[in-house]
Amino acid sequence: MIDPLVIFDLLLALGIVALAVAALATRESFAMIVVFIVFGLVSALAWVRLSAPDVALAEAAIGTGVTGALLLKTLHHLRCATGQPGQNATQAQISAPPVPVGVTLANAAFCGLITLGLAVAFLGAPAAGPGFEGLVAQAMPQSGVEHPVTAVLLNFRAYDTLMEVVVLLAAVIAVWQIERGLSDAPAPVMGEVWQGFARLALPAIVVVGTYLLWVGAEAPGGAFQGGAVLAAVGLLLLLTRAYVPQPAHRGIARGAFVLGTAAFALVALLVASGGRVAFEYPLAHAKTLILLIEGMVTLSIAVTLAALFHGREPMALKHEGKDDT
Amino acid sequence: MMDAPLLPLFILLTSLLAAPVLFALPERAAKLRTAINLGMAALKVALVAWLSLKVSEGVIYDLRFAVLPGLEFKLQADPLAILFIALSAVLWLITTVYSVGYLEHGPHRARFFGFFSLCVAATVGIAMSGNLFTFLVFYELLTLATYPLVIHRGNAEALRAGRIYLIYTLAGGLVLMLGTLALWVLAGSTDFVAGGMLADLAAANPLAAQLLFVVLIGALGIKAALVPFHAWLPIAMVAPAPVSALLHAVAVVKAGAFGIMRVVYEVFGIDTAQALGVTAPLAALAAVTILYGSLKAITQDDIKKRLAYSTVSQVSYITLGVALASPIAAVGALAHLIHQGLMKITMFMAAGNLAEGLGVKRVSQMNGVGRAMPGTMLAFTLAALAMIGLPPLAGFVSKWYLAQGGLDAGHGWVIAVLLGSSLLNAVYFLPMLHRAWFRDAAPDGAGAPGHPRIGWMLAAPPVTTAVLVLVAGSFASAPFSPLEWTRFIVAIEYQE
Amino acid sequence: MTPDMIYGAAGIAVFGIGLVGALCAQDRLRRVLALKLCSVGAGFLLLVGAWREPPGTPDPVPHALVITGIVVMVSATAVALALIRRLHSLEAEDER
Amino acid sequence: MSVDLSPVMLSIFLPLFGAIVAFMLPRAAGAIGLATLALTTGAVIALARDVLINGAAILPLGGWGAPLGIDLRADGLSVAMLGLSCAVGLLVSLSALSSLRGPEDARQRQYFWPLWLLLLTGMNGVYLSTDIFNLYVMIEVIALAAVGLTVLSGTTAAVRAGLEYMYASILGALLFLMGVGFIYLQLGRLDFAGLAEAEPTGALIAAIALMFVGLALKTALFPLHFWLPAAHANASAPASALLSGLVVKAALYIVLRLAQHMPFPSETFLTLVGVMGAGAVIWGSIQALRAERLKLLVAWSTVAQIGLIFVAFARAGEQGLSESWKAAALLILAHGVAKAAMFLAAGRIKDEIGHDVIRDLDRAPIRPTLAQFTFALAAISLIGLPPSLGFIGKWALMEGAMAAGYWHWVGVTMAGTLLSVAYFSRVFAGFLRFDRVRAPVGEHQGWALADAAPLTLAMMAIALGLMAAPLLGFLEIGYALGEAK
Amino acid sequence: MSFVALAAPIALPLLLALCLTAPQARALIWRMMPFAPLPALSLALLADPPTGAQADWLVLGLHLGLDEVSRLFVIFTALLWCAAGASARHWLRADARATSFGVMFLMAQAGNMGLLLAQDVAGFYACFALMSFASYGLVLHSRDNAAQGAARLYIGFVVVGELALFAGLVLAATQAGSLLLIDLRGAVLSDMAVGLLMLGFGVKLGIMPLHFWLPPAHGAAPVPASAVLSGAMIKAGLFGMMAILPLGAVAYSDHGTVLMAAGMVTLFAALLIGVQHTNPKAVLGFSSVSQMGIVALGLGAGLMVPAAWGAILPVLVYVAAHHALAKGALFLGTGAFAAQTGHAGRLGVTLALLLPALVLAGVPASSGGLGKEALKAALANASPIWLPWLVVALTLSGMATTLLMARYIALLWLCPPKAPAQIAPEALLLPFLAVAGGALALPLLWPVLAQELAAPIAQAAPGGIWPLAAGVGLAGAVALYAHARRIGPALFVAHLTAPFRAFGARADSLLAAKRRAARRLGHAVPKAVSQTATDWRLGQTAIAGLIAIIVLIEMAPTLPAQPLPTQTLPDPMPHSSIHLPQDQTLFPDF
Repeated sequence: MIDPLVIFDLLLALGIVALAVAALATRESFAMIVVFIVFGLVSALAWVRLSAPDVALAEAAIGTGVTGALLLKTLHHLRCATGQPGQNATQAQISAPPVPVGVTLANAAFCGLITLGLAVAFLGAPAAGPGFEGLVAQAMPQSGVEHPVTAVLLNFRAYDTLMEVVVLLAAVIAVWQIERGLSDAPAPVMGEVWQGFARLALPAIVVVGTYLLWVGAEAPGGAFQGGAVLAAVGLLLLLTRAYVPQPAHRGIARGAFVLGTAAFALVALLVASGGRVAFEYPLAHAKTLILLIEGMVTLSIAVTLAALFHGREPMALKHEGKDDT
Repeated sequence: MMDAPLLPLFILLTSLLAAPVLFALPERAAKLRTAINLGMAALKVALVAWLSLKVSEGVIYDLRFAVLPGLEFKLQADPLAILFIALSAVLWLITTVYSVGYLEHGPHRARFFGFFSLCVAATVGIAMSGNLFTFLVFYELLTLATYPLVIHRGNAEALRAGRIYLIYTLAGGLVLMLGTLALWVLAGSTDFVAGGMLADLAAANPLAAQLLFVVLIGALGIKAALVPFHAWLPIAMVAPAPVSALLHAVAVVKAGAFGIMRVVYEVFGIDTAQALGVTAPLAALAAVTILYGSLKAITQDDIKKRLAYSTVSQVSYITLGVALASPIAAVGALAHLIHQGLMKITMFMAAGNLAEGLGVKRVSQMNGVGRAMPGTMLAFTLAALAMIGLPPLAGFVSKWYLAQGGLDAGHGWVIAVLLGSSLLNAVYFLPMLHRAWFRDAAPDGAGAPGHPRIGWMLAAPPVTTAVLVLVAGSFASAPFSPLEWTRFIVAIEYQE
Repeated sequence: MTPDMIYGAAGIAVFGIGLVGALCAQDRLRRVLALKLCSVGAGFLLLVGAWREPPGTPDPVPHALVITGIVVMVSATAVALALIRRLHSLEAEDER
Repeated sequence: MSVDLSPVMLSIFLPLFGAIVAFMLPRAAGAIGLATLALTTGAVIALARDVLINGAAILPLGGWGAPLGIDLRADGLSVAMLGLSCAVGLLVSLSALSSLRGPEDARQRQYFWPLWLLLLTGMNGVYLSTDIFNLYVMIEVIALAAVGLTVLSGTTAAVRAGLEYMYASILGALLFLMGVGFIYLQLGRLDFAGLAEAEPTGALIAAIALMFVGLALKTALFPLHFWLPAAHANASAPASALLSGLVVKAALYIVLRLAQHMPFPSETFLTLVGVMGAGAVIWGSIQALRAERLKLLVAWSTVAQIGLIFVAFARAGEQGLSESWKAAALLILAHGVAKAAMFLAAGRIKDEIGHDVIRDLDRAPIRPTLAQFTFALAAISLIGLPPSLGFIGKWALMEGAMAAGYWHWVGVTMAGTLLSVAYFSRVFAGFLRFDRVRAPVGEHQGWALADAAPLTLAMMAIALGLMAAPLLGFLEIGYALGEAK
Repeated sequence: MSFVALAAPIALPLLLALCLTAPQARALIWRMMPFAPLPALSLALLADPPTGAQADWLVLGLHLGLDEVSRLFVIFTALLWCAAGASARHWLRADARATSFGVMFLMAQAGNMGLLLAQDVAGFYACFALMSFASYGLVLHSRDNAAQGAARLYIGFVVVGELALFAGLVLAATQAGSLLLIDLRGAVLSDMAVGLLMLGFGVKLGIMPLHFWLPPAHGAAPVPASAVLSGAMIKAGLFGMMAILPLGAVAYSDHGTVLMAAGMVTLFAALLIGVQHTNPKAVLGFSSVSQMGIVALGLGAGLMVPAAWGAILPVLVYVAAHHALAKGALFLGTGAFAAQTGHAGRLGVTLALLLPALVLAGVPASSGGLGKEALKAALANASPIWLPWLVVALTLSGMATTLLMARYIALLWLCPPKAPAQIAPEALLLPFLAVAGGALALPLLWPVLAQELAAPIAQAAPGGIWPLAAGVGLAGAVALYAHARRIGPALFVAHLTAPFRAFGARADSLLAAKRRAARRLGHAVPKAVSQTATDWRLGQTAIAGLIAIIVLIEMAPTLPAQPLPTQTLPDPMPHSSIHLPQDQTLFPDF
């Protein structure tokens, strides 16, 4: 008597592994990215099976959607810059001597060994062993929110989340710093690449948005998911050139980038009074503060993700020559 | 007179603090630099005089602070330290005068005098080190401070010499560090204690103690230029004359010899060392070095190289005296520490004068230089005769005590070694004197007696030290003479 | 056979595959992608650890961690891709 | 309502706010950055005083307390590391102010400060953290900021090296994350205190392996050092100083911390660590001997020195671990200060002479004397000559190894020392040779305020050796490795 | 013991000498020459002393006999004659005057044997005279100027010596009232008698100032003759004194003093004179003189302090044997050296010659060294005034002998002695090596041969090396000095340092080559390794490899203890169960 769900799980797991192999084995870069996006969505599905809808949502929206968009954008850039659209530009770039097969095999063998060892370790670990659920359940009443994941993210381990937002901030600063003064790749119109992306990504966004709404009904939202959906809107705006970043907007952009971090950090610091330590929201205001933070962070995330997609800092064209040095 | 417990520190600081100031002075501020140099050197001599007076009265100076738990940085002023400090302070003053004259128009003077000061600070530190750890610190500082001096000329040859110097001495320093560490781990202390402190270890684990001795003496032997670690010394003579003078007379080789003294007397203790059976091989090694250095010196035509090999030979007298494990020999060894410094510095400064004034750098060019530079050559002659060991010069006194000590210790062969060495000294010094005084200069050769242009700052120092050579020998038994002070020290070390 | 075991194994397999890709791939984009696979594998592991047999509710903390991980990974990916784009342009310039 | 600003929080949040403000106001970035550093240093000093008086300080963020919440903890080692990052950071910042002064550096200036302040946030966060997942997030902050700094100069070589660094960083972090997953799987909690109670099961072993290799990759332990030399050599001088002096230390610090709390691995594993360290010492030195450019030489010397720190870690085996970490910590501090000084000095030399090809250093008619002197001082500490802190570190290393009878580590250390003499003396020869210059040499032309910061750092590296005893005493505050085991 | 057996040693050589005059028998006789001493040898080895026989019918009543001392003398003398005979056979093969040499040689041999065996005054004197005068022919053999001069000198001294001896014997016999030597030894002789005897025997011994004849004669005689002259015949003087003087019975302190002083002078004067000679054999002769000085010291002490004679006697016998063998070997070796035609042969012989030379110089534990030490010990019983000087003198004589030997070896090469034409180079080697071997083995053989007389030797200290070393050093210094004088000091110094310089240069170039190679390797290997690591991306492999290795290292010890707990129920951790709410503690069952 095998549970049909187990069969489903098995098939899904096999599919995930197969897709992972396929993503790396596909020679053509575009196909590789497409396979990866499929892989990401299927993984998200698997995570739903593991009772982690929030995570699945985040993975689908950010891990797959935004990442896929970033990859495709980069691929487009690489192909345009070499002036040979249609060619497998990224591979043409590699001029390093080939690695001997033996070394590759050794890598694979080691990785196989590691996987085996990890599998053994995994099986040896206590299944469904100890965890935080008890502690979380005890602390939930004081958290100010109802949804446990949100409580963890924005209260119990809010420091992690703050630093996560800092990572995003660091990323966008780094990206602006890295991609300087480049003449933009030929207008990112909805060429074949983008059409491909749109075909796959748009339905995903729709699915994700719907699910987010569903989750939102149950708990006071997920900042990251929400941010990602908003970011998707931003992406489409950028892609369709409905919005073209201007140098003049940089200040606003900077403000938007730091908004979440600054608000989060300020709140975290300022609550530390009267015997409370940092991040210790007064119970009465906990919900308000968390909502405030979430809102700010959502906005920041949306803008940041869109900026990460866009890449370079918007610059006045006349400056470009100078900055390039 | 007021009592100043920090006196040793002040003595150290006179040169240690002078260094950064000298570095910072602009190249053209020659007068100010000279003033600082001479002022500090004179101040140091005065402080050392005061210190030695105090120490002879029985005042004990002991400054320390912990660097690591239990491991102390320790300065002390015992009579042995005073001996070495006095040597370096007096000779620093004289050499500073000489250097100022020597480098009057040379480049990089700020750097030169800065490192020169550091070098003396390191020497003084070595003298006053109260334990092997502190000794190690200053020993390495000495290496670092002398390296820029050795390569001061900045040409390919100097750099090559500098590299060899650095390799030898830093390797020696590293081995010394190993030995110090091993001492620290094995004995739990690195202190210099009169009479030694390793008796227990030697009894419990003689092999370890012997190995430790070999490591420590090997490390110090590199600076003391014991064969077979002597190769750097003749190469390092590419340095400017005052540097060579300082290196050979006070700083580097003496630091090695002084270290051997400290290790044998105050780490192991002479009785322990004898019980371990390590002194006789050391004495044999020293004897070999004495003869080898002299033999090599005979074949050198370059004056400074000949002097350098002579140093290899002469410094080992000190080691020999230490290793003979006889109080009389120890007196000879300690006295030679001073006497050799005086003699060798005279000769190097004289050689520098020959090179500066006449362009004479080789023995074969020395014909007739005695008439061209009588003062310098007179000083040189005096020092050379002292090296050979003629009474009443300084070299005679130390050789006499060494020979007696050899007999006292039951090592009759020491006399043969000393006689052989004296003979060889004569073989390589007398021809130089012969050429200088009894031959006519070649009319167009490098040694042609033109008008040597050397100022008093070059001429006076060698004469001064030569006079000291004479005085130290003639008044060897007067109070406060090196010899008398030496007896004072030996009485402590041998705990008589 | 419970979902946690199945997906745990799958996650470790994905991690291993990603590791092979990250070590062997020479194509820059592919390396980024392989690293992303590794992070998905790590996510699987945490989620499996959080999973409880129904009707138990899963541990929310690892969920939060994985969400954080996803965001961190997308940031890192964005930077890496920006570097790839920049390097590509620079190399193209150098060739010219 | 008065806000309770604990110095623990401030030392993380001040740089964070500084970064935000500096990013918002690019024109004033330098001033903001310097002010932030000064304030942060002040906070760290206050914290140090606090720790010195009251012992280790614990701050349960959000009031939850571990394991549910995240605790910040400041003990001797953490504060020493904080002090390192602030002191070195302050001086590097000073140096950066003067070296990034020109109009052509406007862009670098604009981004240097936010990235650097974020980097400081991440590092300080690492030093105060007690939660392994939090450590993961922190090392990602560090990684992104560090990569941003690496490619700041914008050259092809720098970007290529930065990309390689990025790959290594991400992979290292992911390995660490996977390790975190296994720890959660086994223990169900992520705080250090939980680790201490653990038994070495399969999952924990996997976690140790993954986390250690991840960290080794980030700290560039041989043979995982492949990304480091290019990254550090091609970055601009202040960035190199920060990367080499501070960034690699963060991962090293985590190794020390894990060693404190984990049921630590077997003797064999420690030997492996030592062997890797020895490999780094030898190979790094050999490559430094071969290096053609000054900064590359310095970068390779970092590889060697990192290896030495791991040798110190492994010097006395499992039994000696409760003492070995101190030797490692001393070496970390010594290397942090001295290497920063050295990179800044190398940058100054390159600026003055116009290149940093070692064999042509002696052809330059201009000799930046002070920078060269700084370089030499830093080299003294790195070689381990007395009385520098590097010497004390090596002394502690060899002492422990000897006492435990592990003479091979003594041999490795001595070999490493000799090799470091060999490769640094290549550079000195270039400084001190003059017969290949036709024009008259201007020795003192190198005077510049820009030399002040590196010189101060180098002097610190030397002088700290004299303060080793109190430093060691401070390190021990609250670090109860022996009790944890 | 039959008289025949005792007389045969004398008779056989005489008979052979007679036969040699017959041309038909010459070849055979020459072949038998080495065997002529065999009767003496076999007698000495087989007889059990003391033994004797008498023929009253001969002369004044001939007493022949063998006591312990004379037995030992006979042994080494006979050995030496054997070797000399073998050597002479080759040496004189093509010599025109071979027959006359042979006759003289055999007659001298007969005399020598006879005087050792004779136990009465007349017999002794006759044999002594026979030996001395027959030797004249040997010395004169080559007839060249040197030989003529030497022979003249020799015969002059022989004559004086014989006269003195005769007078002395007469006086002694008178005072003793017996013709038997044994009685003379016990009698109280007048100073005059003793003085005359001393003179007579002193000539033979070559004690200064009676030595003038000795070196020229030894130099002029053919090699085999020199060997016996120096090895065997001069010992006759010693034997004579021992046999006749009342040593150990009566004190003659004046005579003793004179003899000792003469010995002392001889010891060193011979050296000083000897080193000036350029004929290697003459140098050997002076060496003999010097050695006889030692013997004279012993005799003098015996004369002065009769009580000490008991200790001195065996030592003197031993010293005589030692000198006979060593010096005989050296002379024979000189011949062997001269006979060598090739460089290698000469070198070989020189090396072989070093052995007896060193033995003579007194290498510790060799016969020379032992003899000297034994003598020192024996003299300790003699005059306390003289003792320190004696010890110093003996010690220094080692040094002096070393010097002489060095001179001798040097002269061998500088002024090589001449050998007769047509001599086979290897012919003379056997006798030389045999005697040299005897000299070397003497300390081992002596206890067997001498029995109780060997005791002082067996108890002697081995002796110090340093006189020898000092001698070698001095010799080296002198040689160096001479060499330096010859080629000029500058060149000399250059020569001295040349090997070091050459070695240094070679070592330098070798080192430089190695260093260059090492440097090339040092450049190439890291470069290649580094390139390979980069190209193959080995760093990436290392990541995986390290994880795998660490997992293996750490898991290896735990695996056997923990079989894979795949299907087991997980162990609920204590702290997890504490925090878990009750409704969630549902663990899956498989």
